[in-house]
Parts: sequence; structure tokens; C-alpha cells
Amino acid sequence: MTVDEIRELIKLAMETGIAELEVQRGEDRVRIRGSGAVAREFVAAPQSAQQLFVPAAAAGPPAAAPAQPVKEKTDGAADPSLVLVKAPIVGTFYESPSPGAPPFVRVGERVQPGKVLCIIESMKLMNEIEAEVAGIVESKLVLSGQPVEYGEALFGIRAV
Amino acid sequence: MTVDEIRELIKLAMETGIAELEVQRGEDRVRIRGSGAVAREFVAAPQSAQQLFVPAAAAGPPAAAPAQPVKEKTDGAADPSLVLVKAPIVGTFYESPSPGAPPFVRVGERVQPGKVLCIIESMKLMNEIEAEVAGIVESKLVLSGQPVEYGEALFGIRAV
Amino acid sequence: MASGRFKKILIANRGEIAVRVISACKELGIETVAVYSEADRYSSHVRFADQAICIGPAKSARSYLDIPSIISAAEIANVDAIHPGYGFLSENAGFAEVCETSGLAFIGPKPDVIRLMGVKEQARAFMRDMGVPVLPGSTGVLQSPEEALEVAGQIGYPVILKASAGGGGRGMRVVREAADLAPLFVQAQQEAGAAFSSADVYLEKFIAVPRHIEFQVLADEFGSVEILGERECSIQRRHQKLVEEAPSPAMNDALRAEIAGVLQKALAAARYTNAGTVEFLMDEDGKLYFIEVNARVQVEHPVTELVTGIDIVKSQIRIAQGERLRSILRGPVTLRGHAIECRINAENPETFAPSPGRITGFHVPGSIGVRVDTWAYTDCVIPPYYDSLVAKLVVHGSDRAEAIRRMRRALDMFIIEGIHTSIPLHKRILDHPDFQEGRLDTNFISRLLAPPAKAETLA
Amino acid sequence: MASGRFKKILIANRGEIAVRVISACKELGIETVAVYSEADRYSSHVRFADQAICIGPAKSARSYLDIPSIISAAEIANVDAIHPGYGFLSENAGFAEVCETSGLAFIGPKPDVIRLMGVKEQARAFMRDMGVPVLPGSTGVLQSPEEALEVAGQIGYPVILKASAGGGGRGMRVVREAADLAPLFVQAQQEAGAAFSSADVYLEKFIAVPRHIEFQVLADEFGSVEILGERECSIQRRHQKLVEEAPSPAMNDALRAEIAGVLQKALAAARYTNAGTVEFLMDEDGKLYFIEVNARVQVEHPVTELVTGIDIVKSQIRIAQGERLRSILRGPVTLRGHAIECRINAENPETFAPSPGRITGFHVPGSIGVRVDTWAYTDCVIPPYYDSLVAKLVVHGSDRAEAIRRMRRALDMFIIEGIHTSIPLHKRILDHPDFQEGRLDTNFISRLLAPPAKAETLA
Repeated sequence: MTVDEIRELIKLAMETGIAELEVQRGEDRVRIRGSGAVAREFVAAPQSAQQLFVPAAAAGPPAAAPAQPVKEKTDGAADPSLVLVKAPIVGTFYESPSPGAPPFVRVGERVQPGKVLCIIESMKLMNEIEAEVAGIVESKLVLSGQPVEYGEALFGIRAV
Repeated sequence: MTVDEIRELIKLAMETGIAELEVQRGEDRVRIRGSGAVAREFVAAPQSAQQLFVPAAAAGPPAAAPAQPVKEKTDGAADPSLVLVKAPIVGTFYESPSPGAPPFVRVGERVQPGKVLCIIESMKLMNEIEAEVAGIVESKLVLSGQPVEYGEALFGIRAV
Repeated sequence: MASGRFKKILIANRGEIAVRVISACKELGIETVAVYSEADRYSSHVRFADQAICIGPAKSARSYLDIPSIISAAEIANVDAIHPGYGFLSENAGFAEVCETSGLAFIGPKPDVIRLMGVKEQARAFMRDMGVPVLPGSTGVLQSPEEALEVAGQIGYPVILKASAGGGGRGMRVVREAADLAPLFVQAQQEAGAAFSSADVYLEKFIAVPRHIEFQVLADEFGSVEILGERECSIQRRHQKLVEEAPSPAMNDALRAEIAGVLQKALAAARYTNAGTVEFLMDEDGKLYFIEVNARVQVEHPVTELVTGIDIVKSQIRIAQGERLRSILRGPVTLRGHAIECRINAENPETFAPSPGRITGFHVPGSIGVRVDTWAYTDCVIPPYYDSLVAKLVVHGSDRAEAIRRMRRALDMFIIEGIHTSIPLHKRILDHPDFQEGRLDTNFISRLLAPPAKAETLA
Repeated sequence: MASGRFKKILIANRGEIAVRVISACKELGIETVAVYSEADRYSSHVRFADQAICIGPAKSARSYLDIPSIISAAEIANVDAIHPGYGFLSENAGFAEVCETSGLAFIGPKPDVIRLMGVKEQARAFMRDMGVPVLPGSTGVLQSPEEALEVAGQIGYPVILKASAGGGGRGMRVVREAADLAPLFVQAQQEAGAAFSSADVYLEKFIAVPRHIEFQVLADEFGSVEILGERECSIQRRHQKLVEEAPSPAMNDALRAEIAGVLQKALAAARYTNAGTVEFLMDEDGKLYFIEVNARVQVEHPVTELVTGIDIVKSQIRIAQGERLRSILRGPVTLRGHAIECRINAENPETFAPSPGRITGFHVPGSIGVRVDTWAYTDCVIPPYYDSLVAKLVVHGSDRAEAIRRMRRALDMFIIEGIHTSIPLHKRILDHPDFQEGRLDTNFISRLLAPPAKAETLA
């Protein structure tokens, strides 16, 4: 995950004002918490859960820990018009109906409730994930073919 | 130890603004801390150290703990004219030179530097404890014949 | 699929047993994948696993019991095997089957064996046929109150009605005389139906003052079965065990060897594999009667580990990898010293009301002979959604007397602040003369908790 | 006075060993009195003792080393006995004597035995006379550089100069050729004088690649001496042990039995009582040479406890109560499995700078085969005044390979936040092929820490 991607996620979390946002892509994971202070954690796989015992707002100075949460202040204002579409099941995310086909939706596109946004494959079954609100797709947060866990944010839709 | 005695100890701690005052008498112990909030701990012997892990100012709600620190607010203002005479050694406190004899000093009495205040017996040796300031004995904090630990407050002297 | 070294295992469980399995995997050099519900995001098993996947919301039915989510997580993490722990899906034959068809090794017995052991009166019939002593009782499911009356008349009262698919005391009724049988039969059926979606009940002789004694089993996939001695688990409240120990103070070498011999034969015939526990009741005369088989690792397995020196969870994994018991155990099973376990629960020690919440202070006892299995830590939150087990405190001593004194001091030195725990109750149990002298039975806790003889009525 | 059951014991120490002794006392039903300096007011030993007495300010000389304060505390608390732990006053014969004259049992050897063992070249002479193999060396204190030159010439270089009253590496000098001897002799004398208030030094053959192997002893007051096997403590940095294990990978049953036999005879002749450790160097050919006796319980005693099942600290107390070893041990000493200890220190794992301060997060590993001895807890403060030992992490496995894997996962699961600790260094040690294959010697750590062959010079 690049720094730019993380920056975008932080922006997203700050815009939406949600309490916490966690995104896992393969062995990378970002967790952002927005209660007063937004904490960012970005650690490689073997240490992926390294900071979990430490409440982000009170993280100590771990002596030789390889990565330390970076804290940034935010007002954490809620943005009710940005809707996060989250994975309702664990599985593999696909942005298009078949390899090589165009994606179901692109960033900037306007969608209506019921519009298929992506597929999550779970136990060989293809589960279509539909939009629940009308709006404009503002961000696509997972790469096609990547695994997603339950509750993982897939899209940000600006309700209109 | 009676509640009145404890009240007097708290008053003393508040007047002097010391960070902490601990008094042990036999199996009873009182500890008073004065950094912002004064916390009082009073627990019977087997639990005497029960609360030690809990920073007094942040004591949690110990589910079934037999005694819970009582917290009282104070301004913790220092009182530089009240001098605490503390035990410089571990031993047994005697207020008079021999059983039945009158005490070295009484509360309300005026003392000069060098005046013997009490004896602490340690390893069969009688160690005379002398006043280091001129003033009036305002409180006597230990009963004769009781053991005292290092640093335990013995007398409060109001410097004049 | 159940052979070849595993590279990566998914643990389909939470809490202390998930941490226990992670520990075993780490020692075997196997990578681990934790799954967790949204309520367990900050649990130790999430931290200590190499990888962690959120599989659903707090409710177990949509996370730890949700087979598609778990299998999906196993697929996206590309694991070789699944360890089910205890509870949740551990004795779900359907789950074991789905694992197999998904090309994943299920670390436990085969689905048909789980199924056989899961239907209690079938298991009982099988064991009786194999020469294992069972309580006199009905030969199968009772069809009517009339049939129950006839069987009870032959056996003699008191008798106990039990749900065929049951456990944990639900669907159970003690019947002391014939007149009570019919209404209690209906009650038991209704309760069984509600709890287990099967209203089948059976009946057997009721032992008024029984000990609960169980034998730990390991069996490989080549027909070898080893019995790792017994545990005594008579200290129970409403069929929930509170204290377990090994060996049982009521056991002797001859009886232990006799039962072990019979069980080896019976379980080999059942093609039993992996770990399991065979539960017995012991009557007032010291005779043992089979009750049921728990086809999984059990909460109280550490007491057996301490007296035998055998790592049961690592053995489970190695058996599932296709290793032979001979190479895992490397010698005969021997018992050394005495072990006791206390289940430290987040509950009021007097009312037994659950006490979820934040643990503000947590300090485990250590030093000689003390083992703690826990997922908790300072500042963790015990969620209200799952069982109340916070930690298993286990001690090992050179004999029972030393183990009791060691447990007593370990309880003194176990600090849990912020929630209620069962520690005060455990101290009362340990201090009781009956416990200290090994006079145990499953009514011990009722007696301990019984109010003084003449309870005053409040105005 | 050293007989009859103790009712109350004062522990003249701090840190993990004070908690260890309190644990033993609790298991024996003996009340405990902790003494503490002002810096240790919130230490665990203060909390877990039945009574606690502040004996002085932070500086050891005015608290834990202040004999009148400790004796006074013992008198006002009315105790029967004093356990000195290790370090501080534990090998101070004068303190043991004052205890005796004050009517207090000292839990350790008699003052004259402590004194004999404390003067190293006397102890060496005694042991040599009793048939214990010692390194070729001077027969007593060296009076001059000239005498040293003569003795070294007879033995052959390299030789090592040592302080008679010493320990911990102070007053030691390796001399590789005759030309260096005189100046190093003066240095060693000066350092010995400053550290131990005795400038006496002696000299012995220097083994370039030695293993450090020591035997645990228990002896009662009736002449019985038992050897509880050996420990290997070759993983040291500047004579401070970092990892210890039992048994030694370099030991065999024949050599163990031979040394045990010789030691039993020698220590019985010395009228040695209570616990102690006899330290040896092993040369490249596997021959053992006596170095010294530590007349006290040792930091690393848990590894012996784990493989023998014997509680050494409880044995110490019971011996001091006048019990017979026969009734304490109840059977021959047998070894089971393998144990390893890592000393987790509050220090930078690279620079070794001490790292006192507040521990903000503390979570000890648990589960099978893991023992932790510590006084620390979440939010405690490691004071800068004493040694840097935060916790002893000890594991037990069925063999050395399992113990190593278990230690490795326990290190992974040991969380200490807020200060630097030696945990990363311990992981490096455990991962090293030489360690895994048991190729140990006292230079292991120097090699591990050696900078890459061509260190660049900073501009």
C-alpha cells in the first residue's frame, strides 16, 4: 500500500468522521481511529497486530518496535453524505463480472440503488454487492482479486 | 486507629502539602497522597498492600475488594512552617526515657534544636531523636511502644 | 488431505483456546490465521496470529458459528488445515465435512465419528457393545411416557432423563418416583427440542452422589490409541466445571489400567482419531459408568499435560498431519505429580451474574509450578457475547497437597481489577475440608453455596 | 535456633527473588514480612507480603545492605527467620552471624561455611584437598608480581588473575604472555581492592573456550548432601549470565554421577548446609574444573526446579527449620525433559545501556511449559538503583529442541512496552545455529555481538 493510498484513506476517515476504519490488503493493514485523534497504523505482516494492545491515543514508546503509530489531529467531523459500502461477507473482491471485462463501476460514475458494484467470491459462490443509495462513486478502496474481510470498506459513495 | 486520628493525619498532610504520608501502627496502615488529589487508604493487615498496584488517583472499581481508597480533593498547598520529624531508622518508638517516666515532649510544648523528642530502639540500642528546628510540637503521630519504619512521620513541629 | 506437513492453520475459535492453538503452531513452525468477530478486534488471538481476518459481527451465529465465513477466510488465507478449538463448531460433523470437501484438513476426528459420538444414546450403545461399562438405562430413544415408565420400573428409581443431542444440563430431569415421570418426560422433551432442535430423550439410572471422571484420549490415523490417564471434574455448578484435577483422588492404578484397556479397544473399533475425552460417572462404590465422548480438545486439557508432560494440542496437529502416535509420544505415558485447574470466570462469585467489562488491572501469578492460559491483559474488554472464561489458572505440584497449597497462593497472587471474577469462589472451594481431603462429588458446589440451615424471611 | 517450624519470615531482598520467596512461604503456610527501600514502595513484594516495612532510602547501602535496619525490622515484626535471597547480604557471613546472635534463623549455610566459600582461593584449596578437580593455579594469595610470574611460568600461559573475594568479573585479568603479567597484576589488585575491600588476588590456568557448568546442591543439617544435576550457563556477557539451561548439552550421565559423588563427599566434609551452587569450567576436552561455590540460592535455580520437580526455595526453608533432606525430597533425584531460562533485563538490546522507567504495557506469555518469575506489572516503574532484571522467562519441554522452540514462541508473546528490554537479544541468541546445536561457550555472546569484520571508521 503506498503512502498516497494511505493518505486517501485517512482523508476518507476524516471526511466521514467514523470512529475507526481498518483496511487490509494482503499482508498490509491500515487502521485509522477518529475519536479525537486519528491514529494510523501501518505495519508489515509478521507485526501486523503489534500495536493492538495499545490504545492508539495512549500508545507508549515501544522500545525497539519496528513501527510506531503516527498520530494526527483531526476534528473528526462527520460527513453524512459520504456512504461507505462495506463487505457483508469474507471473500475475494472482483471489480468486474469476468477477467478482462470492464468493471461494474468506475470512480466518478453515478449509481442508483440496486446497481451492482462488485462481486465477492465466497466458497466458490459469486455474491453480487449492490449499491444501497443513489450517488457518485468517490473512491474504490480494494483492488480486484484481493481478499476482503467482513466489514471492510469497498467503496465510498457521495449521496446526491 | 480511630477515624479522628485519620482525620488529623489527613489534615496534617493537607497542611504540609507533602506528596505522601504513610503511617503504620501495628497492623493498621494509613497512606495519604497529596498530589492534586489526596487519596486515603486504610486497609487491615492481610490486605495492607492491596491497592498498591493501582495509582491512587486512577483506582479502578475493584469488583469485590474489601476496601477502596477514598479520594478527597485538596488544593495541596504547602505549609512550610510545619516541619515533620521522620524516623531516620527502623525500630521501636518510645516517648519517654523509661517506662512510667514523663514523655520527652508533649503536644503544645515549645522545643529548641537539639531537644530530645523521643527514642527509637534498634538492635537493643536506644537512639535519641532530636528536634532540628525551634517551634511548637503540634502533633505526636505514633504511640509509645509502637514499631516505626524508615521515614515514618513522628512529630509535626510548627516552626516559630 | 489429512497428511503432509501443514504450512498454515486457521483457528476457528477465540479466547484462550485460540491463543493456546497459536502457541502450539508457533512451536511447530506453522503459520497461523486468526478469525475474529467485530467484538474481538483487540483480543490476544488477533495480536499473536500471523494473520487475522474479521469474519462477522459480534453475534456467534454470524461469526464463529458461520461456516461459509470461516471456510471463505480459510480460502483467502490459503491455509492447509483448521483447528476448531472447543465449543462453537468443534463437534459439528457438517463443518468437518465441509472442510474435507474444501480440501482443508479438519484437526479432529472424522465426520462420521463426530456424528456417532454426538448422538448420545448411539454412542452409549456402541460403548456398551464394546464392553465399556454404562449405566443401566433405555436402549434407545424413548417413544412415550409409557415406555419410559416401563424402563424406569425395571431399573429402579431414581432415574434421569437426558436429551439425546444434549449437553450442559439442558433437557435433563431427575425423576425420584413413578408418579413424577410423565410430566417430567414432557418437560425434558420440550427443553431438548428447544435447545437442540431434537426432542429425543433417553433415560438411565441416576447416581445421587456421583464423581465426574474423564479419560483423555489420543489416537492416530493408523489405529493406535493411547489413554493419557484421567481427570476429576466433580466440582461443577449447573454442569459447568469450575475446578479440575489430574489424577483423580478416587482412582487407583488397577482401575485406571482396566478402563484404559477397554477404551483403547473400543475407540480403535470406532476408528476414533485425534484427541477426545471419554466421560464417566463414578458411583458411591467407586464403579465407573460411561456417559459420553467429547470429540475435541477440552477446556481442562492442561491438567493432563502437566502430569504427563505431553502437549495435547501439538499432538492433535501432528496426528492430523499424518504422524504416528509412536513418534509423537516417544515412550510410555507416565504420570508425575498432581495438577489442578481453576476456571477463572468473569462473573459475580456469589450471584454468578456475568461481569463483562474492561479489566483495569491484570496481573497473573507466576513462579514455580504455575501455568496461566488466557487471552486477557490489562485494559482489555471482556465482551458480553461469549462465555465468561477469562483465564485458566493451572498448577502442578509433587503431590495433591502441594498442588492445593500452590493453587491457593496463586489465587492470592492473581489480580484482576475492574470486573467481578470467580477467584473468591475458588478460594472458598480450595479452603473447604472436603476438597482438601479429596471428598468430591458433583453436589459439592450446591452444598458450598447452600444458605445457612434456617434462612430468615425478609419482612 | 535453626529448628522448629517458622511462623514468620522476613525476606531481606527485593524484586523477583523476594516474590519467589513469598510464594514459597505462602505454600508452606508461613507469614511473610517484606522490607523495602523508598524506591520500591510499589513493588510486588511489598504488595504480596503479609507485612511490609520501609527500611531506608533508595540507595542499597542504606537499605537492602544496611544490617541494623534489617535486623531492627525483623525484631519489630517478630520474625523467626530471614531469607536473604541472592546478592545483597546473601553471602555476608557477618550478617548471618548477626542473625544468629539476634536469635533469628538465617536461611543459608552457617557463617563459617559462607566465610570459607567466600575466600575463593581457600575454597579452591579445600576442594582440591577433597578430590574435586581444580584448575592448576597458585596455592594461595599471590604476594607479589614476582611470585605470580613464577607460578605462571610453571602452569604455562595464558593464565587468569582473579580477586580472592571477587565475583562478576571485577578484579579479573587474562594474561597471555609473561611481559604483560606485572602491570596486569597491579591493575587486578587495585580493582579488587576498590570493589571488595580486599586486594588479594590469585592466579590459575586460563581456558580460552570454556563452558560454564554448575551443580545445584541441597544439604540438610544432619550431613545429607544431594546434587540436583547441573546447569549450563555459558551464555554470558561480561560474566553476567543471559541464558541458562538444564541439563547441559555437554554433560553425560557418567560424568554427572562422578562429579556428584565427589561433591557430596566434599560438601559433607565442609559441613555445608542449605542450598548452594558449585561452579565449574569445562575445557575443550569436556573436563571440569572447580571455580567457586555460591553459598546461596541462585538466579537460575528455576531451570533445575523444572527438570527435577523439586522446589529449591521451599527446600531451603524446610532445611533451615531442621527437616531432613530425606523427608523433603522423598525419593531419588530424577531429571525429566529440558529447561531454559532467559533473563529479561531492562536494557538496550544493542548498547546494553540500562533502561529504567515506567512499563506502560506488560503481558507475560503463558500456556504450556512456560514459567515467569517477575515483580513487574503494567504501570510499574523500574528504578535505576538496582539490577536490571525485570523477569525470568523459563520454559520446560520434553527435550532441548522442544524447549528451544517453546522459548522462542514465549519470547514472541512477551510484551513489555515503555522501556527497552533484552528480548530482541534473546531472540537472536535462540535463533543462532550454535545455540540450537548446543555449541556453547562463554565467548558466544562476544561473537554474536562482534561488529562485521571490516568496521568502518567514522569521519
